[in-house]
Amino acid sequence: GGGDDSGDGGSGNGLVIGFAQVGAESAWRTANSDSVKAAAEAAGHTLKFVDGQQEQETQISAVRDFITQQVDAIVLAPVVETGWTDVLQEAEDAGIPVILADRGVEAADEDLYVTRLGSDFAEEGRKAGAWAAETFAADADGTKILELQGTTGSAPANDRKAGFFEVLDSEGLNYEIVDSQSGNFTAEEGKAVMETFITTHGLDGIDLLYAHNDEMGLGAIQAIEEAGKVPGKDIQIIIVDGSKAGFEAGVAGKLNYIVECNPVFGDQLMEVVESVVNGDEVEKFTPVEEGVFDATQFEAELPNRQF
Amino acid sequence: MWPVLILVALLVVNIIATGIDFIVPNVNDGRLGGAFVNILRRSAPLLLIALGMTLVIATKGIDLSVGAVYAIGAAIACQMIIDAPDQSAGSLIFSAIALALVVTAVIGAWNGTMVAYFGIQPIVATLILMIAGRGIAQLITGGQIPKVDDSSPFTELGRGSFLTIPLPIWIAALALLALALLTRRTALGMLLESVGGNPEASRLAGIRSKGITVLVYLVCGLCAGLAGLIGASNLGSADANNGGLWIELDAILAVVIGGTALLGGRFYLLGTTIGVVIIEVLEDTIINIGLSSQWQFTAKAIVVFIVALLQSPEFRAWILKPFKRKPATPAPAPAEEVLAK
Amino acid sequence: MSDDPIVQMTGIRKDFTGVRALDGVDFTLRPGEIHAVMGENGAGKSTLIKVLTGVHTPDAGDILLDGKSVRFHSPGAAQAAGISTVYQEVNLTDNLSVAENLFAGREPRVGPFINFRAMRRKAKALLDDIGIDLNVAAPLSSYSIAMQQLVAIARAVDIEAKVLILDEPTSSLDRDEVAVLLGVMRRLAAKGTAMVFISHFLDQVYEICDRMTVLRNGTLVGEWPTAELPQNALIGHMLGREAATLEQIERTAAAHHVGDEEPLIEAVGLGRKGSIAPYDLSVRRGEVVGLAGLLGSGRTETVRLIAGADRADSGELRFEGAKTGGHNPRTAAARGIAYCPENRKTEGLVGDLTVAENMILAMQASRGWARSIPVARRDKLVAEFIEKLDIRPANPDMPVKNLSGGNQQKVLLARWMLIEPKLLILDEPTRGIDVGAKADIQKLVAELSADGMAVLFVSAELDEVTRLSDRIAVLRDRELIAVLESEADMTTERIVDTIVAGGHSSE
Amino acid sequence: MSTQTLTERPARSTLFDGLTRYIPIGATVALLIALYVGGIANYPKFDSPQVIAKLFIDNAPLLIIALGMTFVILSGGIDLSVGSVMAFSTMACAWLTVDAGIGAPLAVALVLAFGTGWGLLIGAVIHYFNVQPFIATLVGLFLFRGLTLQISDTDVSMREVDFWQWGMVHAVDVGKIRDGGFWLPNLSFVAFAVVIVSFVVLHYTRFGRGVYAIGGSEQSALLMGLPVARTKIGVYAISGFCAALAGVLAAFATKSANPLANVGAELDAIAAVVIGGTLLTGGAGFVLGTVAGVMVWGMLNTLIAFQGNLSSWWARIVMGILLLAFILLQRVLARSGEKRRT
Ligand SMILES: Nc1ncnc2c1ncn2[C@@H]1O[C@H](COP(=O)(O)OP(=O)(O)OP(=O)(O)O)[C@@H](O)[C@H]1O
Ligand SMILES: Nc1ncnc2c1ncn2[C@@H]1O[C@H](COP(=O)(O)OP(=O)(O)OP(=O)(O)O)[C@@H](O)[C@H]1O
Ligand SMILES: [Mg+2]
Ligand SMILES: [Mg+2]
Repeated sequence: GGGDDSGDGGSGNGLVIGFAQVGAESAWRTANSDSVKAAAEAAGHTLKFVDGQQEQETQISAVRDFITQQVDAIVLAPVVETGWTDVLQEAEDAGIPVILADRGVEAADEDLYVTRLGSDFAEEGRKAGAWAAETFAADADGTKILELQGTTGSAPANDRKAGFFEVLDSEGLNYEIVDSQSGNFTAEEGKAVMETFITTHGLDGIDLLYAHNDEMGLGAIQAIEEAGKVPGKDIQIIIVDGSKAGFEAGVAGKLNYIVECNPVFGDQLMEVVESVVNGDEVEKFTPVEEGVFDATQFEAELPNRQF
Repeated sequence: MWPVLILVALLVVNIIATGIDFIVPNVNDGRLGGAFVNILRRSAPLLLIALGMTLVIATKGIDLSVGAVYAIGAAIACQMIIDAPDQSAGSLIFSAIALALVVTAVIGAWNGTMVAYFGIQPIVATLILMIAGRGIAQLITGGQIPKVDDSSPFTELGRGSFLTIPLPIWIAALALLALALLTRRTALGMLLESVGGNPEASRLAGIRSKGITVLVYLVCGLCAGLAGLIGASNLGSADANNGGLWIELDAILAVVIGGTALLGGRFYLLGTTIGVVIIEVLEDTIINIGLSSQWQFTAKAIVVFIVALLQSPEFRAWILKPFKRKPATPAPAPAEEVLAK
Repeated sequence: MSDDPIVQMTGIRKDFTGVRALDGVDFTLRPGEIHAVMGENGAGKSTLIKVLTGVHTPDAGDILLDGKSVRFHSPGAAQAAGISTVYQEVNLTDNLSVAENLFAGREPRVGPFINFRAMRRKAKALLDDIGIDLNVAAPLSSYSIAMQQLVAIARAVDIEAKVLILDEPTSSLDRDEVAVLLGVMRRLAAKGTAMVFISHFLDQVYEICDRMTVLRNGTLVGEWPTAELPQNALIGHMLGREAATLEQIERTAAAHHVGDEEPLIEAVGLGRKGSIAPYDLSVRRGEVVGLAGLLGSGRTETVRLIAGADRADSGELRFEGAKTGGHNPRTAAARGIAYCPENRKTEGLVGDLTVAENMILAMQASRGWARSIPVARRDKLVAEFIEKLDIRPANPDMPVKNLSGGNQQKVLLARWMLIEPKLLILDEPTRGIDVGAKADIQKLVAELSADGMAVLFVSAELDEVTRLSDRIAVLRDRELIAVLESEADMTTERIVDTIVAGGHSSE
Repeated sequence: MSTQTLTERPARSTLFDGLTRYIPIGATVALLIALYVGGIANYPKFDSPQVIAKLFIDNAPLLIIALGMTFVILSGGIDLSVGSVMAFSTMACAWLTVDAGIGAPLAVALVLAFGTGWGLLIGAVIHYFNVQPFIATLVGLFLFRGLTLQISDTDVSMREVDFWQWGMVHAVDVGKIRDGGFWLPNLSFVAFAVVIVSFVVLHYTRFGRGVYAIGGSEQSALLMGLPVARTKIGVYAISGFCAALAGVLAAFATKSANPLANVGAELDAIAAVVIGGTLLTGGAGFVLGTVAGVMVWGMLNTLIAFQGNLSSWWARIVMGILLLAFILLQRVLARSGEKRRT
């Protein structure tokens, strides 16, 4: 650990931790940033927070600034998986441990970070797929699916899609992808794309809508309602994330399944950082606790939602 | 004229792909629906912004901050409504809308002041708010996405209808009409073109060019704010980060497709309107003809390229040349083009 | 003089949207001759030049250079083939230095790199050679239009082409520079360079040219040796009517009530640091006050302060006896002060707007944007002024940038006459204007002042100033050095003497 | 009298005349120094030489596109396609070397040629068909983002190709950062080379002076017989080349390609160029101004990282405020030097 001569700005014997966040692109992300900040403060550490604005260059630049500042540990939430080798190597050369939060980096760089704490997007996709495969197992005429993808090219969009269809295929579900378009993870575009789906394909016979996050799903629900159909009944809906608004819609019966993607792992993160700086052995991957919820569980879970 | 042809072509493609239903409106729940009506309804925010942008561009300016202003307008209204105990109170809705519009107008005036009184280049003056504006919107919402109750009358602005026609279409049409009247019934349009065409000559002719510049940016900010309100009320929520993201590029595109030159001077509000509809129809076309999302950008590029080329007299002359009888005149003399500017 | 023509243009036709600028024009240029192209504003002189040098592509006709058929696609190509041109509008880039403008595109180089030192040295030498002394490293924009015009001429001369074309090169020069230019032209002619010279100053044309080609309304009237074409015959050919109908303006200045009325406007110690020293000047109703001085003597700066175009930093300006506060173009217009700037392209007209819109601009500005002028009234006013000032083409909906220079000037005048000002400030209103139009404008000034309008009149032509003015303010080195009042003083010689003596000769 | 030499003093004194052109860049440099001194006063370790060195590591690609943009803006145009062309180039590098298995040097040559070719094409469209630069290059912005996504919609690693290791090899390595040392990789020197070449081309060749002339007045440049077509198309070719080169540098910097990289990079480049004192209307500005502009941009980001307690939104707002303060100060300095007409 490099925590010896770098207590600048740190209060007492707290650590100085650099946190290169992805951005503030969604409520999920903001909740995540808030959670980490609050946890750092509670633990008496100084957090150097930099918003990467969804750009890898900005994040790399932030990590280099952390190295120059000689922080005790660097937390990185990589916006993409590849391309981190050099900067991680620089951190290692400077003796600063790196902890990944949320997303991961490519396997070849495994030696360059200490541990990763976060969600598994492919796993989230698989969870959604498992529910769909089970729910529609008896659907004789084939399950017709609409998909609202996240931002084209982003890791959560790719993995949630891949995991989902991986399970559908392995479970041997008879399904058809009626249409699949990007809604850029936003409610606005989710709604617009859904409107077009409805005018192009109609809703009759469509069984399932799989939305890669809450916001797109909620936008789509509005489009469905405005088309005079009943979301959750005329068409079943799965969303990933599980924000408060998502659960509220669930309680109102407008959607059927929520795969949680939990942003509130600040405390868990601080524990990991502390043990890493102390030189304790840590696992290479620490999963964040996440659940799945179906219609029967929405009401009970709603009060626990923090974002 | 060319934009109209492109629009018709796009509509035909859609009708072939999805049937005549595409263009024929239907009524459900006492509200006009159908693919094309939906497109028009969705065009409203972009149209409002593009109209404001048209005026700014007429003064040789540009406003990059409209997307951020859109987010600010949406954020103010939604945050104010969800902070109140009763989200359905008429006075609350009214004051939320009023506050959002006042703030966005002030932001517009600020941009105009930077341009007119501090002499800062428009693209730079508005770049500042483009960067900071989304931060301000996030500050207002505390980084959250405030969601207004579906029962709140605020959502009517985006989802409701009047005489079966969706409200956003009404609002955009009224804005178009109002701006057209404002600029063409009064002398404002001519003075704008004069300031855009030659600011120094306008000043010497006694025109309050600075005042007019500020006014125009103010109107643009107001339009962006109104667009943000429609967007927010349609969704019932305000996304400070993504609401109206890159809408400035689409708006500028629409203005130029509509025939207004970025160099200032003559402007065409109706042309802008057609430009907006082209852009919105295009997005649906990609889905309707079954292309994947990856094609969004590429298809847009291709259509914009075609429109830009068709609008160029030099291109038309060049492309028609092989079909002309006498090959007397050689390639278009570039010299003339430059002087024609 | 050899008789083999170096340039031969036959049957040239050029159409612009709505206008046939040239129709079957022939033009022949022989080595070593100085050939004038004459014609009214809008006759097509500049267009003829531009067709020759590849700016415009002709719609019909042939061009022979040295007997070979050519057609240039850019001015660069014409230049490479030995035709060097000074176009009517100053065509230099004022963000670059004087030296860079002189050598743009043909800079002295060491290998591929420009040798700036050599360039400045050569620029200095070149300017010295034709007798002007400028800081060649300074940006061109820091010099007046006149100096810019001289730089453009120097550039064209230095290219050492076999054909040199000068389209109204003298429009903003005064007599000394003109003398210098004519000297240079004679030298070049002796070396065998063929030259085309376009000017509205008949005496210059008669002084220097061997031959004249006259155009009218885009058609060829004829070609004559200068010696065979007396002045009034030329004017007759140009205008298509008898020269005798041209009224000569004979102002009876003394008839004016000078001195017995309160001044309409009075500048007391008005000045602005760095541009014009504090000066006193007054103008009465019905009086024409002329401003005379050499290039850059500060005439423009003087009137700009009165017009509110620049802010004064000393002294005060009284209008109808009251001190004016917050003087700017808008309040000036509201008081009834109209200002036609000397540079009509950059400060006067809005090129993309139509003739009609440009005309009503000031009137509309004074009414504010909310009260637009009713269409019927507007059309009537515009039609009236198009006719009164004989603006051609008489199409109110044409973009003003497509009008010829002289007609643009008239549009600008119409703009200000529309607001019926009390004081009309004219900065070089007759620059680049044909004899007919010039007489029209002079006549107009006389009429307006007879109706009681006060006029401040700036012109590089001393004859014009003396002819029109009741009093003449003389400037030198950005300082107002004398005001000549008595009739005896109002002569060209007296003004020149005053300038030379630096003001001490005026008692 | 007629033999007397005609003299005209320029409006401003000779000494001053030479200097007014340098006021905007002077202001930029002065403010850059002020930012740096302010950083040192407020943050420990800000005086580390690596703070300066880093400006040329992470910003090397930005510097290169900003230099290309300088040419375009000086000529009175604008190029919005650079961000997308850059992302496309990086992706094409990955695709050619990883999937297609082409030798990396050849791939780089192909990519650079392609960027230049694109610039030539769009320049020709702008010049011959009179399409507004903003729109013509906006087409590029959409087109190359689309094509990039079509090559791959996920990030691609090219670490396996040895060639890509070269860029981040330390060309200069002076001690450990912790001990006040600093390092610079090879790719920074590529950027320096581009700076030098741009400087020489723009300020010391006919082509470069032609760019200024066209920016001052395209019509005059044409009438003066300058090769307007060649020059105008040339600046877009240079910008296309620079964008492609920046993409190659980005490939070196991360050894990976990401289809969503460099969104909005064109605005960063424009901001840097303008901060560096170049007028968007064309005809006035300097290569070194752009270098200073990029340094300011990087320095602002470094300051925010060192401050470290700004939320996402305050970071944006502070960036906006700093930019505003910067532009206003520059304006004030420039105005006090410039003779005002009104
Ligand atoms: N680019 C253009 N587009 C349309 N009409 C034009 C254009 N250029 C010139 N014209 C028209 O062509 C005619 C000839 O103009 P030209 O400039 O050749 O006149 P000129 O003889 O040089 O006049 P002046 O003495 O005022 O300079 C005019 O009627 C003018 O309005
Ligand atoms: N915008 C300006 N800024 C600074 N100096 C200027 C400006 N315009 C003109 N000058 C300078 O002021 C001096 C006076 O110019 P002015 O135009 O008043 O002269 P003038 O007597 O009207 O001559 P001209 O015959 O050129 O109109 C000149 O030396 C000129 O270079
Ligand atoms: Mg002419
Ligand atoms: Mg003058």
